[in-house]
Amino acid sequence: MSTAIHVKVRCFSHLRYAMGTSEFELELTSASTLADVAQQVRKLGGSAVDELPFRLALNQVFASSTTAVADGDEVALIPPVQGG
Amino acid sequence: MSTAIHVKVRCFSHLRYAMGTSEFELELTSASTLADVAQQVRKLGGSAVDELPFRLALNQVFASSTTAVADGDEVALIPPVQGG
Amino acid sequence: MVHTKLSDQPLPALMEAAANGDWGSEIIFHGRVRGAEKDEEIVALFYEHYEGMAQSELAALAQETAERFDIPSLSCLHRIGEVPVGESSVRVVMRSPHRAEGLEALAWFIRQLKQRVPIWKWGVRANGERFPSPHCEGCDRHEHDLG
Amino acid sequence: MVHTKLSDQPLPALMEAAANGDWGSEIIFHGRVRGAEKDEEIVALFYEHYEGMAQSELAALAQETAERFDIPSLSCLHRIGEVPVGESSVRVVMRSPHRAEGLEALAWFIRQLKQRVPIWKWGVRANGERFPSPHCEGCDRHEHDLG
Repeated sequence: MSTAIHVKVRCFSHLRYAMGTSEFELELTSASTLADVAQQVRKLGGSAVDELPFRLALNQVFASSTTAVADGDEVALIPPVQGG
Repeated sequence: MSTAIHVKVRCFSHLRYAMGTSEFELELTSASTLADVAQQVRKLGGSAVDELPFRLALNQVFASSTTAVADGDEVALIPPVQGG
Repeated sequence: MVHTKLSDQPLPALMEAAANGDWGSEIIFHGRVRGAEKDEEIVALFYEHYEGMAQSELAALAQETAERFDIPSLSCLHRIGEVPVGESSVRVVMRSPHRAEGLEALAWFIRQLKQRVPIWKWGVRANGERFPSPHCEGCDRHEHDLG
Repeated sequence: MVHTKLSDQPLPALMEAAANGDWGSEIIFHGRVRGAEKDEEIVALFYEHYEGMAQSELAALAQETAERFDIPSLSCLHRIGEVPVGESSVRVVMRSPHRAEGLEALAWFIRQLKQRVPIWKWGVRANGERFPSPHCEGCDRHEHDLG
């Protein structure tokens, strides 16, 4: 039996533009990973985010998509950065 | 029949140190080249300049040792430079 | 000695370094805002950032660069928010015994900054409208993780 | 736009560049006098130069660098005479559309300067005595013409 967890998702740049929001909450099952978050985001965003590349950060640190998420985590979708 | 010419020789850094002077005049035959100037300098300087490397400049421009010199020319002995 | 900072203010005047007989090389890089973004004329760039992570990634990168290239003094200031055309959006100051390691470290640092510090730019048109910059510098060179 | 100068005065304060929407990269290099010359402690370096040729070679090198790397703005100031430990003996300012050509041009320019601009350094001891610097930076890398 799996309990629901909630994570905060933050979107930047092109993804924020495509999602129409900079932040939202996502409900997942307790055994979820960052890959599951990404999949949910792509489902929510639909065609607008289909072509958009992004990396994932968990609690402000880059993390691989196999990393598990926990209740209360902050997940960020990081499009290719453009500083400098 | 060759006429004598005179060139001004300028010495810098290690060479000035070894020659004990920064400038002197050299008499050469009119068909002389920079190689002849260098040879005269090495003769004058003796063992003090034996080991010292230098390039040659004619009238303030680097020149190859086969370049002919003329009366009144300025020849400079340029040890490895050390600017910067 | 590593110092990094994000700021929404114009860069402060460059300070002359204190005399230090160990550091024979000082290299300063300014990245300035150009008047066109992807062929479109702009009046400014707007720098968006991920508050918190932008600072921590920048600080970690500076520390990593200093260790990797043995750089005794590295400072990086990066502006966020709107930066008018012609002004500097970033300043890097690299001080080291010799210039070889400084030049190498500078090139590496900026390349890394443009790949991992979560800052993004938007073009700003004369009417104030912002448009997202369509490509990142690294897009041609490396694959992006599609999540 | 190329500017070069030899001067026996300390370098002037760095001027902020005028806003220019074409030049996205500004790289400034300061070569500073280190406290030891070939393992001997010094208080200053004394820069000897070949009056006339040092200026003309430096100017020619700057022009050549600007053309070779397509650099729109290159300035180089080099000090002559005595320069105390910790002060800058040379400043190079390279402004260009992108940093890649600026970094390349800077590295090449300094390497060339150290091979062909007739300037030499002498160590200055605390008692004021000068001693010639025993080796040039390029000695290991290229054969010197022995005349």
